[in-house]
Amino acid sequence: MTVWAFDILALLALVWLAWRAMTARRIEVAVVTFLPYGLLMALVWARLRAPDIAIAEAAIGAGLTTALLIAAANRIRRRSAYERAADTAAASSRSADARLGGWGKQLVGAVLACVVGGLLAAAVANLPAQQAGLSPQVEANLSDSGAGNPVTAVLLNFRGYDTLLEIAVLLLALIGVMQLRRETPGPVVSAEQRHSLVLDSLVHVIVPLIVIVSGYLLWRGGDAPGGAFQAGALLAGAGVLLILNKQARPAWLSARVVRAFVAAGLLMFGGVALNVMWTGRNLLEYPIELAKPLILAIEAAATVSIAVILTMLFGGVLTPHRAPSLQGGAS
Amino acid sequence: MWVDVLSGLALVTGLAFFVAGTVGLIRFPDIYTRLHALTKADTLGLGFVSLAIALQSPSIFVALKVMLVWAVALAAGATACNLIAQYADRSGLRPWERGEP
Amino acid sequence: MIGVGAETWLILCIALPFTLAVAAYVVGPRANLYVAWLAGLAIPLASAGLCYGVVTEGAIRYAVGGWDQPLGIALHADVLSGLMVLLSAVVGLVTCLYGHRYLGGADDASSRSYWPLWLMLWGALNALFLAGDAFNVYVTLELVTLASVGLVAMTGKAVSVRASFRYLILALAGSLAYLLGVALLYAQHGVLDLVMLGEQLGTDWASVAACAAVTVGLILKAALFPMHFWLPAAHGSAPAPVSAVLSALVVKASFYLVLRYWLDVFPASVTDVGSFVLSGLGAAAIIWGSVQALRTPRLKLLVAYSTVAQLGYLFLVLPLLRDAAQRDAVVTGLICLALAHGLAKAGAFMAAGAMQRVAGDDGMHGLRGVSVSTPVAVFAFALAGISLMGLPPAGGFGAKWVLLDASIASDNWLIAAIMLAGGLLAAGYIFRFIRVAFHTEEFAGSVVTRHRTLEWSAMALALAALLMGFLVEPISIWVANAGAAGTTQLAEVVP
Amino acid sequence: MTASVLMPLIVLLSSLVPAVLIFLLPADRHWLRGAMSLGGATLKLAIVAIMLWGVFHEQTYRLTIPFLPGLPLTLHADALSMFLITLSALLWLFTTIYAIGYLDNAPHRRRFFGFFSLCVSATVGIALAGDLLTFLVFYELLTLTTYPLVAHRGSAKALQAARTYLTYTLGGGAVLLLATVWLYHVAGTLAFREQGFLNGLVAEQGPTLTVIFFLLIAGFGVKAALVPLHGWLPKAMVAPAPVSALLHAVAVVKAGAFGIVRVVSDVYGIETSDQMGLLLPLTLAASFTIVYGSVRALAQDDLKRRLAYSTVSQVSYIALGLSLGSPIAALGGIVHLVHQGVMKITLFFCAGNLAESAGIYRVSQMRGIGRRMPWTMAAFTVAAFGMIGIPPLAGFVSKWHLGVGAAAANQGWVIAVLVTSGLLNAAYFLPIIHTAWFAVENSVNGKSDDHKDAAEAKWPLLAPALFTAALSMIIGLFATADASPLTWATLIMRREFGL
Amino acid sequence: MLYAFGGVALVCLGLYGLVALEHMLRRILAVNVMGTGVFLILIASAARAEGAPDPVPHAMVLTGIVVAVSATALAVALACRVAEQEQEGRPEGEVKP
Repeated sequence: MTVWAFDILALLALVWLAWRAMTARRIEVAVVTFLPYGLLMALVWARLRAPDIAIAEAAIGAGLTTALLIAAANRIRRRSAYERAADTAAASSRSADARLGGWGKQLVGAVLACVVGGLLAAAVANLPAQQAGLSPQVEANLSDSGAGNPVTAVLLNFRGYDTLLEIAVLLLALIGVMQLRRETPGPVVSAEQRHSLVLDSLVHVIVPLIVIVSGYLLWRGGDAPGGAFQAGALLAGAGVLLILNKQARPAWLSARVVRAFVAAGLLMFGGVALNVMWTGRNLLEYPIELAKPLILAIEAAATVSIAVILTMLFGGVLTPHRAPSLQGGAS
Repeated sequence: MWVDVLSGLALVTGLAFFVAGTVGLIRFPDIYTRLHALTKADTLGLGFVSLAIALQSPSIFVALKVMLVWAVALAAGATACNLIAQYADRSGLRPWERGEP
Repeated sequence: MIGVGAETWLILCIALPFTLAVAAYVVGPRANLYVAWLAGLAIPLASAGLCYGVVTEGAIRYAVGGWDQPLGIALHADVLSGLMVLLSAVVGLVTCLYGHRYLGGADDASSRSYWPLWLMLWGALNALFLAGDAFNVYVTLELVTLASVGLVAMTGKAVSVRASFRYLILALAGSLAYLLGVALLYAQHGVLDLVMLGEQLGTDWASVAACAAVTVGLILKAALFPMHFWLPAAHGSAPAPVSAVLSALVVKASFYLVLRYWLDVFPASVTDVGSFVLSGLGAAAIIWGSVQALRTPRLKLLVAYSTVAQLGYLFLVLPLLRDAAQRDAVVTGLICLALAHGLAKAGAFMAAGAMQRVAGDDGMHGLRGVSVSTPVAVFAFALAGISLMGLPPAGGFGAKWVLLDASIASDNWLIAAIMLAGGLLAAGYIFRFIRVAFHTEEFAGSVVTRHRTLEWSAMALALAALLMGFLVEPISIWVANAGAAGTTQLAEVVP
Repeated sequence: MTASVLMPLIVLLSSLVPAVLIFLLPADRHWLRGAMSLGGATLKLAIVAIMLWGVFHEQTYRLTIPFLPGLPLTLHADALSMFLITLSALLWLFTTIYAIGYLDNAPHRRRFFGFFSLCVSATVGIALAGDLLTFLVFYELLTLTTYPLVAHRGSAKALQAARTYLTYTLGGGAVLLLATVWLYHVAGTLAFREQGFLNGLVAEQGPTLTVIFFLLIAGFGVKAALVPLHGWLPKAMVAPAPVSALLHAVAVVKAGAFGIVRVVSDVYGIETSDQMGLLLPLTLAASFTIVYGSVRALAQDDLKRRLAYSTVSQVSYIALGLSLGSPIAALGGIVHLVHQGVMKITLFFCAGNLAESAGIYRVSQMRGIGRRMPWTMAAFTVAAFGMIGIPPLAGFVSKWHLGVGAAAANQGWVIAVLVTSGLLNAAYFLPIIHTAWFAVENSVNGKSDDHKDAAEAKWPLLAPALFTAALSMIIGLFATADASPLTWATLIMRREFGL
Repeated sequence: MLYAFGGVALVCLGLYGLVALEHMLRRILAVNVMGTGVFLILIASAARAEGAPDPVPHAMVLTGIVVAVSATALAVALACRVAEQEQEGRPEGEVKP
């Protein structure tokens, strides 16, 4: 009974937050609403016995996505404020508060949503009550997979190919974001946030802690919830903090080294995937006795790459120009 | 048995702080006071809830981990509060004074 | 090919482009020349090897990680996917040449991302064509989307950035619709392997809803009318080699998936009504796209609208697939149409790019008399146009012939009529440009700077499209053989 | 690779290869380009001569190239195809010479000669097509390759005319494609066979075959300029004279007419189509076109337009002959394929000479030009007389057989059509001839008002005209000789009707 | 299964937002909401069975989350660029589709 009450409450809150996140009058509010939405979502994942997803959602879905959106909202708003000062007439034509499209669009959207919703609900309602899916197969082969956590086994062994391509997705997004930055600093550059002593000390304490925790998540991921994505996302959080705190990039972290870090996960994963083929195996077919160390190596490299890429994605959105100090880079 | 009673007590106390913090968030007149309600009351509430969970946890390590979570939340909350207050101050927001709406 | 099994080629088709892409990213622009050459030589070789293997030895199933289905992911190569890989190889080879010349001179820093993005796109396309797993398809779709969006936004011009944003949002919505379908399929059937799904699908709610979701998601990405609105701006504003790849391959990838699903996974779940709805949309696309192409003031937009129209054909004939007697013929026709359009459209965009380079702009007015300055490009455009119009001996003609035959055989006269009308409309917009190019008025652009590589790249593709007509018969034989061996359709059709 | 395979290939390549080389050649290599064009033309003529001899002796020339599923491209030389191919090979040589002279110092010559050669390749393909699909392929290629020639001048008017041309021909092509696919679906084959390949299907598929027949005729009728599908032809007059000559005499119009001949005789078979009652509508359409074209020609002052309407009229003689269902009339129709070509090309050469040397475009400008340009006008007169049907010139031979055939087929009214047309021909040609030879120039101070002070055209322009004029006289005079078109047409008829 | 219906609701909400909203960031948010809805359906259906839930959908959703954040980052970067270019008022050859 109480569980039901929690479920219904959580779902109602989710829907309400989602609605607010899209349609809150001020865009800043809308964007910030995505944070509790993501956190609640993480709670729901935990409730649905999906702790791996809960961690990832909290770090990536709620944390990083919201950070990206806030940075963007800031950038867009800052520009319009600048614009307003220069020319009020021009700015008012395209105010950020024109939330909804015309009546036509709203009507179409509503009708579409209702129709799709009806169909989907019918489909969901008619799903079989029991469907074990692939868990029997996963269970049966878990001992050969080199990972004790079934999710990790699926991610890095049974369906490792998906994960390999997924790291490529990250790399693609990074290239896409980075190429959009300009050569020269934009006319208005963020200088609002002065160096904060409190933040500084927090960073000094918390970044090493994050590094330890993510190492722990990575190590533990083989047998319990956690793994490369969660660890990488956490590390990226540290990276975001460093960027926000305007930490200078260490000298040894040249652009090429950063690129090497970025590519490390893909290279390691792809290298392992291809190199097992020399012994007549299929792509990604780890020898059983080597499966555990190989997976760990892949995960370690992937963690570094994911962390660096996510950090740089944030950095790329936050700072629209190619400036040497803010190109990101986790420790 | 004693442990259950203690953790229940801690949970209720924590909840009370949360309620107080939330009421403060809604009712207080300006950003500084709201921050005050939020960071102090809620952090304390979280501490009690963490304590409750720690008492229920199967091993001492889990209990320590839970407390570590609280410590991190404490640090993060304090820093965030400081940053927001600083920003508000720099933006020229004056603290509320009695008599104002 | 000697010594190397088709399975190795299969892996190389996917691994090579990704490896080179990462290399290009890590090393940076200094490696561009080597990467271009290596990619242009090695990937087409692997693709040809794969295609040869598929044609001679039949379809290949490859268990990634050595895990059998349904637990592991299968790669699947048959005639359909083999030929699509080959198409990307041919277009890709020329794109490497063209792209190197097109961007080589520009020291615009944004062009440094061209090679990693484009090679990733190539690899993603190959991975998509060879995927045999519903969720793996989703990942490859996203790879294709992000790479395409990155390429469209490459120049950083306002028009293209805006277009790429819209493209990204729409493509994401499409991917999510697709993923929704996959979620329903998995929830109902508990497998992700396409063959197994094909065996299990029925007329239950979840299967039918999944069919709808997958199809809607894919046609959104394939820019079927009325979901085409993002395409012209994106394809028209990208740099020419990118436009070529987008129009020739990327939208084709989504169409390939529609075909794959409708052939192998959905037959038991979809109804004739569904296929006629798609067919009607296809017809509308042909007419709408052509009319827009007849009106647009820019050459590249004209070519982009032509893509909208030509994609219509692919969906127009879907109802014919429901007639078992015509199935092989329709599959042949669709493959040929997709290949011919891919080659011709890439050629047309490259030709347009070469002309744009000379004229400085792709406005129709500025291109008056451009045949004086870039005769080869104009000729290539015209040759590509022959295929788009469906005139002999081009691939477009062969495909149209086969499809007309099939539509007459199954008494779908309206489909036949629309196909013919579409050809005439295509002639309208192709010759609309030829008229401009032949204009005697003095050409306003530069006559000095000719870009022979650009022009002849376009010519090579246009010639390939023109001569593709002679491949129709072999393709029909391969399809028939595969059909007889039960391998075009991954699974038997459940009555 | 035996001669039987090689010959059709060489005939095809003898213009295709020069075309490609011309495109690749730098634009200013005029001599080399001319040499290649002429060399190709000569080679083609030589091969055609050999093939003529071979076909006469029942040698088969057959080349198949795999193309569509179950439908290879087939190049096959039978008596009928040799007829058209000889005509085009011969006239191509003359037209090339003429064009080299005509376009001396004109811009875009590379493009012109390239497409010119391609155009002839397409015509050769049409002539040699062994089935309807092959025919269709080359028929459409002909459309495409003639477009740049019609649009060659690049003026607004030329582009407009080319657009009209394209609209008509591509529309016709689409109809043809539909009809061909449908026919293939019904009959399962498309290979031309003497006396047709549909005999067995008439009972079952009669109505369908009737519809297909009219679709096919409509498709070919566009290029054959059957009224009301003729609209493009007069407009296409803006093209340079060699192109007009090509369109009217060798390639385009002939391709349409030839298509009708193929459909009637080798797809349906004359007898079968007669039994199905398909021929009478064709006779009516052809008769109407003949009269209509002539009437319209009367009213044209523009010389080339007048000639164009004359073509509309004259080409329908071919269809008329085939449609009467009698062997003699068919003989007349088929032989007119060559006769009309030779005569009409002469007329266009002459019109080109007048325009080029004297700046004459209209009939009313031609006063007294015969004295200034006697050779040109002599050639013109011969060809015009031939067109009217004055014995013993070529036109008479065709018309005679048509008349006799009509009588044999009990279609007496057709003779009336022929006579009317002959009179109308006279009515629009004789005034031209009269004006040219006997009218006095309007001159002020010895300077002509009507035209530039012109001497005779230069020899590359004159020689082809004189030669074709002479040819039209010879093939009329010696119509019964062993090597004459008439004899060859008789051979066709013998094989066609199984006589 | 309650959560699966919640997922359906989120999908619909996202869909409505995608069609009806104009602000670029809001559309990005709408896509994200739609995505979480799809994930929710997947995970809810994986949790139907008693005992340990099916790990395959979990892996799929983890992949999906990473894909979503990648796409969001790119979309956000594009949106910023579009907004800046709009405000700089330099429409370079506006193309109307």
